[in-house]
Amino acid sequence: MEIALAVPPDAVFIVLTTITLLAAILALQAKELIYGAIALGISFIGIAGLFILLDAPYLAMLQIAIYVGAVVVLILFTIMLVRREVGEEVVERGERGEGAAGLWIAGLLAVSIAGLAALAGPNLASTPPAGVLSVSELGPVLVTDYPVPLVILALLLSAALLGALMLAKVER
Amino acid sequence: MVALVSYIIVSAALLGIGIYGLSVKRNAIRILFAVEIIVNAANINFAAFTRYLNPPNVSGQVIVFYSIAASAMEAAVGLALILVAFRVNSSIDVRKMDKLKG
Amino acid sequence: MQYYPYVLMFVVFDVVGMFLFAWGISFRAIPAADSLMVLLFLILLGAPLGFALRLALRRENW
Amino acid sequence: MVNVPTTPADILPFIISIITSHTFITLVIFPGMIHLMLASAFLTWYERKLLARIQLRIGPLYAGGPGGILQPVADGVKLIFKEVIIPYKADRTLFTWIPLVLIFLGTLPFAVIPFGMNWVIANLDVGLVFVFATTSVFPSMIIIFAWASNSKYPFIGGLRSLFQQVAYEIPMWISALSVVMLAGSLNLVDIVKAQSKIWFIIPAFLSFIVFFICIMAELERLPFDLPEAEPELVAGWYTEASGAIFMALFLALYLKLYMMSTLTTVLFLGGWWGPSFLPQPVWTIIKTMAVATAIIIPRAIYPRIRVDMLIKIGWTRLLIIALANVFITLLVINSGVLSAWGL
Repeated sequence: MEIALAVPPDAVFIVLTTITLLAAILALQAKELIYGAIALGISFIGIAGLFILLDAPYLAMLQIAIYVGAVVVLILFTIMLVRREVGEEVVERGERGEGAAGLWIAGLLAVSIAGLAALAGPNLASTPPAGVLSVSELGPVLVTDYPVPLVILALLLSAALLGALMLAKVER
Repeated sequence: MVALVSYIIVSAALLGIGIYGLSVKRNAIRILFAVEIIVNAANINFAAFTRYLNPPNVSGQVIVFYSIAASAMEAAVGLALILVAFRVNSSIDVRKMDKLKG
Repeated sequence: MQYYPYVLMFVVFDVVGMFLFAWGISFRAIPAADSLMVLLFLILLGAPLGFALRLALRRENW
Repeated sequence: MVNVPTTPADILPFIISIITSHTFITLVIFPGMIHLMLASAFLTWYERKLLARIQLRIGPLYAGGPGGILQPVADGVKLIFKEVIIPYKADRTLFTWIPLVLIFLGTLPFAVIPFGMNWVIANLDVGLVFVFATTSVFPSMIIIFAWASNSKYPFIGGLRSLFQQVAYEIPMWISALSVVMLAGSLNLVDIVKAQSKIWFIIPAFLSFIVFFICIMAELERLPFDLPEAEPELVAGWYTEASGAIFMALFLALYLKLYMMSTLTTVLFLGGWWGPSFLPQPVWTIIKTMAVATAIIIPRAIYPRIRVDMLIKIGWTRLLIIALANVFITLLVINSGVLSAWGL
């Protein structure tokens, strides 16, 4: 006998969204930089969950492996190298006013985009069309349809690797 | 089912959080966090729109692939820059990075 | 600090690995000429890998 | 689908139907929780006993059962009742939560690892990448734990562990790529099904070697156990852990050992395939135990290598071999040698 684990996608969506947004805010506001990095990782995991809801499981795994597995490690490592700064989030005079201004700009932008989207809402699809995106479709599209970006990506990766190494190298 | 609009609203909220961090924070690593959050907001949109196309198409997912790769590289170079700035200035406060010569 | 370059290389090759997996699942469905593109991708990455290893293995750089 | 009970008389049949359902059994009993706890407890005893026998000692003896097999239970009881000492100025939240997260991460991959044709919890299409994504979260958790204990030896051990896992993760993935190319799928069930005629250890022998060395390094086993080098670093990144926290970390490490052995079995040793006089899960477990033995034995034999040598080997040798192996696999598949086995 089989028990269907039927959780409504709406509930999953709401939970994931809450986690993602709260963790993103925490990433910017946590006192310790390390907590910020962990919150950033949690936020990325929430976004990976959104990708799973959007039928892109490979993308979700990519997100976890690259962001949580690699970028967060690099960030933690850098934080530990510049350790003297850890714990002292610079709060000086004037930050208050700037904070309010930044909040205004960001809020205005977000509200306007969301408002536009909500206005256009009736014209947008409310249910995803039928049809499944399978993992094995990704490879042919990646290689056959977009071969030039692949080569450019190789150049980008090499440039980033060499650039970062030459930057971090000690000058003598 | 979840409507496309809700994904756009989530992504707009993430973008707002990112812009706020970008404009207010002084710690260089926090600014990097903000940039990553903005990139992720864009990625959600790509994945959502490509799913709601009729018929669904994987091209949007491929764009997210490249976007994730590019932002990982951006984090690598950005953190190397932060290391250099720390070595030169012994601080990662962006307001103090006002020397034109190391 | 001595091992910082390896962490950088990890980030780069993480990305490469994920791309290779996406190609590897369905490479039977991909024409051979297009698979050459992936080989080109790998070969293009070989040169900076060698250079990065040379930089990383020199103790006085770090 | 089960109807939710409305009258009190229906509750007992409802509970029985839940307990006997396939989902519940796979989730809780067989590839799930109870089996994992038993297996990792068994592995702690097995490792001690095996090492003792190799070194001509007797090993655990008095805890009851044949050969002291109840030793893990005694250890567990002892560790739970010991005082948990959290170092002064350590980060209490992270210090207590990270071990739980590590156990969770150790159990998560078993959701997609098949023990038999139907003995799998979730038949994901991206199973292999799921396993890799979960294992790639380990290093950051370890470095955070090492940082949270706010002490020098754990921090050095944590950094070493980070470099080591980071250096060996990439060759591991890329050597597993040749299996994916042979099977044409990331679904672990499909990968095992593709091995019904020939185990992948034969066409992909080179990648098996690379993969095996890499999992030894990922698991921090000798000769790669630098993160917990006793003469130098007391006990590595978990030096400060005590009592229940130590038990949780230990459990997570053994779960990881079990997970990696199972993964090797599934990817290279044909998973559940074997003569049919034994049921499928038994074959998986037998092969897994063989792999675990092969991972444990070097601990009694080999000395440990230096940290710079370790990282150099990982990046200059194994990565190059793994990349070259992709080309070799490509040639082997295109040459059609394997068509006799339906690959």
